[in-house]
Amino acid sequence: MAQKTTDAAAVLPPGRQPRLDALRLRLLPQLTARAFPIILVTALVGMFLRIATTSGGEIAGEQLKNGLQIGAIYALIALGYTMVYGIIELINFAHGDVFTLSAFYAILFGQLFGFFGLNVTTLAPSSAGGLIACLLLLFPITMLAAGITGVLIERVAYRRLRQSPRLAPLITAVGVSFLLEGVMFAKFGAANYPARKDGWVHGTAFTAGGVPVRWNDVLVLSTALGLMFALQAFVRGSRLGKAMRATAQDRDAALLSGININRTIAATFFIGSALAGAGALVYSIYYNSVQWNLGFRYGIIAFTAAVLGGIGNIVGAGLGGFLIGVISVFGSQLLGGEWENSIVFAMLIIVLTFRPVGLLGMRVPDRA
Amino acid sequence: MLETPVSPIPADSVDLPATAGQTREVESSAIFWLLAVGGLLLVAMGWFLPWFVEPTANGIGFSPQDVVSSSPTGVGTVLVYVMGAAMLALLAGLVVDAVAVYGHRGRALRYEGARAVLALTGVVCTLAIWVLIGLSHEEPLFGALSASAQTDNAVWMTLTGFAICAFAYGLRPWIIRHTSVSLAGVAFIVGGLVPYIFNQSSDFISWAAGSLAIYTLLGLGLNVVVGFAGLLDLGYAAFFAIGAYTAGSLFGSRHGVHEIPFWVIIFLGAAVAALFGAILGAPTLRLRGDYLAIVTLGFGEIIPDAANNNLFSQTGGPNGISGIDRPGFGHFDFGTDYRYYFWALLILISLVIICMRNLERSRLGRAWVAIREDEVAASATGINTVSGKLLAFAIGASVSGFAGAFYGAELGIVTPEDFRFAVSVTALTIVVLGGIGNITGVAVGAMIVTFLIFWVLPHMTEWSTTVGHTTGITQLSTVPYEQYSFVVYGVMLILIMLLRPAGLLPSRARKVELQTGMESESLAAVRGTV
Amino acid sequence: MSLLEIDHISKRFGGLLAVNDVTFDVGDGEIVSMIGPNGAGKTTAFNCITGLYPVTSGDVRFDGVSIVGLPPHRITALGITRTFQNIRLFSFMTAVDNVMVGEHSRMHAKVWDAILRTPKARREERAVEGHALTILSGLGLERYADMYARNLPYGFQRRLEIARALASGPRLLLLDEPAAGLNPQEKNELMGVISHLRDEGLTIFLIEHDMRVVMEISDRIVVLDYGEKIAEGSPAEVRNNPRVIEAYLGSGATTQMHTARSTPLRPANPADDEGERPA
Amino acid sequence: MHTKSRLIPILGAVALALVAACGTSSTGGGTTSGGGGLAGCTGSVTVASDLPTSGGDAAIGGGTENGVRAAVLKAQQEKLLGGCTINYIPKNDASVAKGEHDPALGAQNMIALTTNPAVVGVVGPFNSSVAIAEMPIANRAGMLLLSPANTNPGLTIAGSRPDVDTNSLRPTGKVTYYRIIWNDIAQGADDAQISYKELNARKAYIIDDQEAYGKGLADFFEKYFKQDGGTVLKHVALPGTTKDFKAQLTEAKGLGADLLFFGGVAANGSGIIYCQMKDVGLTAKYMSGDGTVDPQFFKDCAGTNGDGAYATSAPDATKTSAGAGFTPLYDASFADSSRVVYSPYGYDAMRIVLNAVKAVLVDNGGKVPTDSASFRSKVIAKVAATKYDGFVGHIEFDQNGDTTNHAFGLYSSKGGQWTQSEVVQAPPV
Repeated sequence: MAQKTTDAAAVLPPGRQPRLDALRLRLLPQLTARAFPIILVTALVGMFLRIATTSGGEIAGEQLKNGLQIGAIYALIALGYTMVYGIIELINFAHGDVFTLSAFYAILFGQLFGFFGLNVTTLAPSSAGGLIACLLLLFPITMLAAGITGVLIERVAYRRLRQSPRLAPLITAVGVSFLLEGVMFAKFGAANYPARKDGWVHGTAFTAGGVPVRWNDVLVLSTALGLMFALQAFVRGSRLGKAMRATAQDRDAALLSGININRTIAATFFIGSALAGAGALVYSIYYNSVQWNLGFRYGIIAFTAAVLGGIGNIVGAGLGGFLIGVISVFGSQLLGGEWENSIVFAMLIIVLTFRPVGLLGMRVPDRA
Repeated sequence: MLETPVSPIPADSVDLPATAGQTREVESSAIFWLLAVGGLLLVAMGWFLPWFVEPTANGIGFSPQDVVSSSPTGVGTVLVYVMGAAMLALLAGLVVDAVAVYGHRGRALRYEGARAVLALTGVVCTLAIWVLIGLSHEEPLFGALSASAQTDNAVWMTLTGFAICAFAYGLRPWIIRHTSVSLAGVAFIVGGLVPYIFNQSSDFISWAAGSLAIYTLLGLGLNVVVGFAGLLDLGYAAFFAIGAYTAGSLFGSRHGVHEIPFWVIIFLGAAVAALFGAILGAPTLRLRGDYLAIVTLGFGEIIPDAANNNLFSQTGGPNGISGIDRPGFGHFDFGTDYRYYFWALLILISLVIICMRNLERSRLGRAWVAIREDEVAASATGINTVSGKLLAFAIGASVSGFAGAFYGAELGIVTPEDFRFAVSVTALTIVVLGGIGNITGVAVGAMIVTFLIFWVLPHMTEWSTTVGHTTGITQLSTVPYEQYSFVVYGVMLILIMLLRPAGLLPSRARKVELQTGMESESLAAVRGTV
Repeated sequence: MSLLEIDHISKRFGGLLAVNDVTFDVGDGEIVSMIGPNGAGKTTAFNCITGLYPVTSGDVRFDGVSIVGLPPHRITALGITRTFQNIRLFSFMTAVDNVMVGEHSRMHAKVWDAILRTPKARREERAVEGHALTILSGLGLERYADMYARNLPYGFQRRLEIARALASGPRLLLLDEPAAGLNPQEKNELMGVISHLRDEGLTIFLIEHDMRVVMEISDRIVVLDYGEKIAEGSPAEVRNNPRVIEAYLGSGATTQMHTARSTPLRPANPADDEGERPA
Repeated sequence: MHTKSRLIPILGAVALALVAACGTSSTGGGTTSGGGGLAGCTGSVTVASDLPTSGGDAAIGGGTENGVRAAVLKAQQEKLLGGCTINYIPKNDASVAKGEHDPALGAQNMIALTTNPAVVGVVGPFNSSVAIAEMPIANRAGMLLLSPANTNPGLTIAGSRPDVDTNSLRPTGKVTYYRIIWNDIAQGADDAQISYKELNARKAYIIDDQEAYGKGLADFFEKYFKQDGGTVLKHVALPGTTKDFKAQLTEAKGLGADLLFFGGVAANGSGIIYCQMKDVGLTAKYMSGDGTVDPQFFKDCAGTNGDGAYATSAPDATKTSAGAGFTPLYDASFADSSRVVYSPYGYDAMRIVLNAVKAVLVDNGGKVPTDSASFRSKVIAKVAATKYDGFVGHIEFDQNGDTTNHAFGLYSSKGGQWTQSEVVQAPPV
């Protein structure tokens, strides 16, 4: 392409050369956009090596694991953001708070069934069966409750505003966020709310290259990856998934082809919130405590992850989550933890500057 | 070049109703309603003022009606009764109006004469009380007064509210014809008199009004970015911070610089903020709406973070910068007489509003609207979308920088916590709630939001306790309202948006837009440079 | 000499070559039409000329100066304006404001003038408003100056878009399917407007499907198919060109050529919009 | 039909709000008690507090306010002022606009309180930034401000912090601001000394919670730990909302730290950090300040996991005769879970104000002074002369308004409790 332009320039009479700045103007962004993933990976590897040389390979490996683990939770929240944005172009500010609320659900259900009270520590990992049974029960309940919350929020605060100016639902989203935070604050108090007396998934699963990987790391990562790919398969393959994609692309056309828009959007909210619920469950197992205002920070970072990956793109949101996790952990070791948030957001600004649709985002269809 | 236009072509036979004039009529009468209802609200507040401003020691306040009824001896009592009757008549008129508007297809009844008489009665009573209070103490006017100092504030507030109401009703046709002038005139006069209306607690009211003014400035600035140019900015507090830190570090004991006049400093704060606005704008030009939103959000997080981390040892870390000098004119120092801050802010806001209105009607304002509505067409029509967006960011940021510089000087301290995401959301809420793109709407939105945040929510406990004491329902005094302030605020936001999705005073264009959605796309996306 | 020279331009979207090595020119004072089936790349060529798309290769010269790579507003300032196939007015601005936006590139008020509303800015505003009203009345729209663009009838919206394009004082006017969706009377009026504009000294380059309009007013016609130029010449020459007839699926009588557009010949080029009248 | 679809979401929102509003917790307190020395007193005295009790500071501010309330209730019960009643105005300086403490709202509250002639003394504020906004206003009005929690040395000692202009906070030149908590200098020096000499730590990794208290403490710890001869490997500041410290702790492990110092309050992660230290296998000792000596620590790091951490705080209240009863006193009126480390400070602050008020009334012949300004200045004079044994130890004030009590208890965690092992006098600073 560039070659051809030069040819054309060469045959032109003198004084009629396409101007250089004009050439740069349109070539540079394209080049940086294409090269950007490579630059990103190089930067990550560079950061990893830098940590490895200053603190030793095992520390670097552990930091990588730490990053992937926290990234997995970001990824699970980011999936909900990306789905909702993809379908109704709304930044659902309440999503982070749905995550927090779901963590309270998870703890309450866990206590209800005695899971958090049981000393399952002794069961894991030797009696993995008992543990898995607990999880198999807790996951669907928590996700169901989270999903229903999401659908309710959509019904109350967003549906009526679907035809309104775009900022109106954004403000109601902020309102819902305040409302949920207030409710959690009033119900569960302001302090960290402990999940149970003692963590219940313990023990080292295996050691990879000197890095001990614990069972709860395994739980977090496998949940995130599993749900991400399940979601991807669902959206690709199922009827509802197709309806979602159709609605996302052109709501009117989807309506004309017989898709129930309301139900599809509600389903999107249900699935997105249920995924946040899954994230919340693994969060409460991993960290053992929840606080009412947790959702704000996690929500913003997860949304950043969704944008980084290319909003509307499921694999992108997952990738973005993991990337943000790793970058924040590496960055906070290299530059100091106080810059962690700044690093994440600076990263975001850089990515969007050079690749305005995110890493895996698709180009907007051309119209003129 | 084609300078002379083409010769006329016979117009199509289609006859169209001239709807433009009607829209204008509707908007003007919205201003009328604002004045009328706002005036009534002020009257009501006057009656319940002790509850609003400051409960007495045991939490029980009283209204002028109490004074009047408890000792109906003074001349003022009679006047207040007359005024009350006139006000009730006007109130009835309001109801009649509302019924008429719905019953007669948008045509209000014509009884301007009667209204004018009622209004005149009120104005005469008002003036009489005003003059009498000036001549004598309140005791001969209202009979024996209790020690509570709030009573005459309440009287003053009632008077002012009535005066506005009367003005609105009596001069309704004139107001509808001269919307801006009347609104600005009333706002300026009443605004300027606020410290006197509340002469017993002028510090308090000036401070509260100052908070309102700061948030109004924030709303006005954000309105340029979000309302005029249609760029969603979620990190607006960053510029507020930049203005405040610029002024704070230049104007005070931090570097021992006291010589630079404050009025230079605030412009410097605005200029630095504008510069940062343009710097932020530059990388975001190619982004579509919500990507832009998240980048601005990120910027809004980075700035307070940098301040908190004591960037270049200039920002003082979590303690922020204190010892900021108080502003003044030459040798005259504002000190802690908050009336001066309030008046200065009032003048600043007026200037900003005038500039905003100028911008709105200028070449640049049209370019912004064009960019907002259709970036591709705007670009093809000869508008430099890049510089247009950058200017929107810079001008919006500069207003915020103004506000920030003033805020720092008024408070004497700037800390990173004052500029977190919640502030950006509050500013955005003001703009959206009031009516995006409408300057009057933004002012109204700021009033409502600050009233909620700084008066209603903090005082819920006290009001409830007062009501509990008065009614004997003691449970009311034990409700922990602090816990629910977020819930209440959230529910209010949701309800207002559900009921008025285009804001309380939507701009003309937004009203039209409401009927159909509109789509926009970025030039960069169309050009496929990604 | 030629006012606009299109020199071997190509535009590629991913795997699709929307415009393939097209060369032609538009002379000063001419009315040139570009025709071709749906998806032939006509609008893409327009977008390349006006700077909305960067060309993949080739050169576009206006009055002898290369305009490739210039941003659209610079190209407008040089004297090329356009209208859009699917009308792109600023719907929530009044008609007169739309035209005043068109004057943007000719105005000189700076930011400070705008903020302070200096006498200079005020004078300019008044002059521009007057000029906009004259343009509107020139096109028979003066009665609707204060109406929102979106509330105008379709035919008037088309006309208003031309008015907006004229406001910047162009030398070359690009019209993208100006007759689409107009009734026969409106089409006649439109042709009147176009020839009148040419008489005023304007050069006009248009895309049109309506063969009656094209054949009546064009001095020359360029035919695109699959992104390539397949014919160029006077209306009579083009009408009898076998490749053109073939491209239109042998629909035979050239007077019926315009009906072909209602039957989609092939999946549309993603770069082109649907040519239907908006519902 | 149309109206119905309109109403449903609104009703839904209202219902949600109602559900939220139903879960109220009640506060109470009896009224019966013995008499006092001011039986003939009539009228009422009004005191106030200004603390952040909603938003991000709700836990810690609310717990402090409960302590203040407990003092008022106690005084009302025992009829401290005899026949005079005590009115209490609680102000909240956390605004929804900021989501946490808001200096602008604090100033607004302070103006409201100072213009209310009935108010004679204010307990508060909690945050140093709010204090800086409020102090000039209170100072000009001659109003007592008694903070239970401000630790920024700049508020009282001119020139101690480069970023605080102490003199501008006292425009009248008089001291009207007092605090019953020591400043960061004393505690930081104390923590450093204990860490170096008693815990034999040499390489410290410092984390603070980015807030004025935590950062100030960590800064002074860093300064004195270096002075004592130790090495500071790194000092990172993480926002209070941080819940995952593994990245920093892993780094500390890599750097070979033998001490982890946390400057911050328990709500911001004292316990979480300690438990995550075990998760990442960091075997360093753990040292922190009084913000960590808090039951919340064991909620976040329960069971045996929480054993073995060190922190300094006020000498153990339960071991002094006066302080033994705070927990039952608090729990009589409020939920135990709401109690925070600052609750006894809130209690003692309010008690000092009320004692001063009582002394003024006694001096005035058992009557409430009618002149508000002189009443306020007399209360300040009495507070300045305070000699008081409270739950947080013996309290007297120096000429700056700081407490002279620089004794700290060294606490260690065991079995879900903080136990004091010794009392240390802070080194002179």
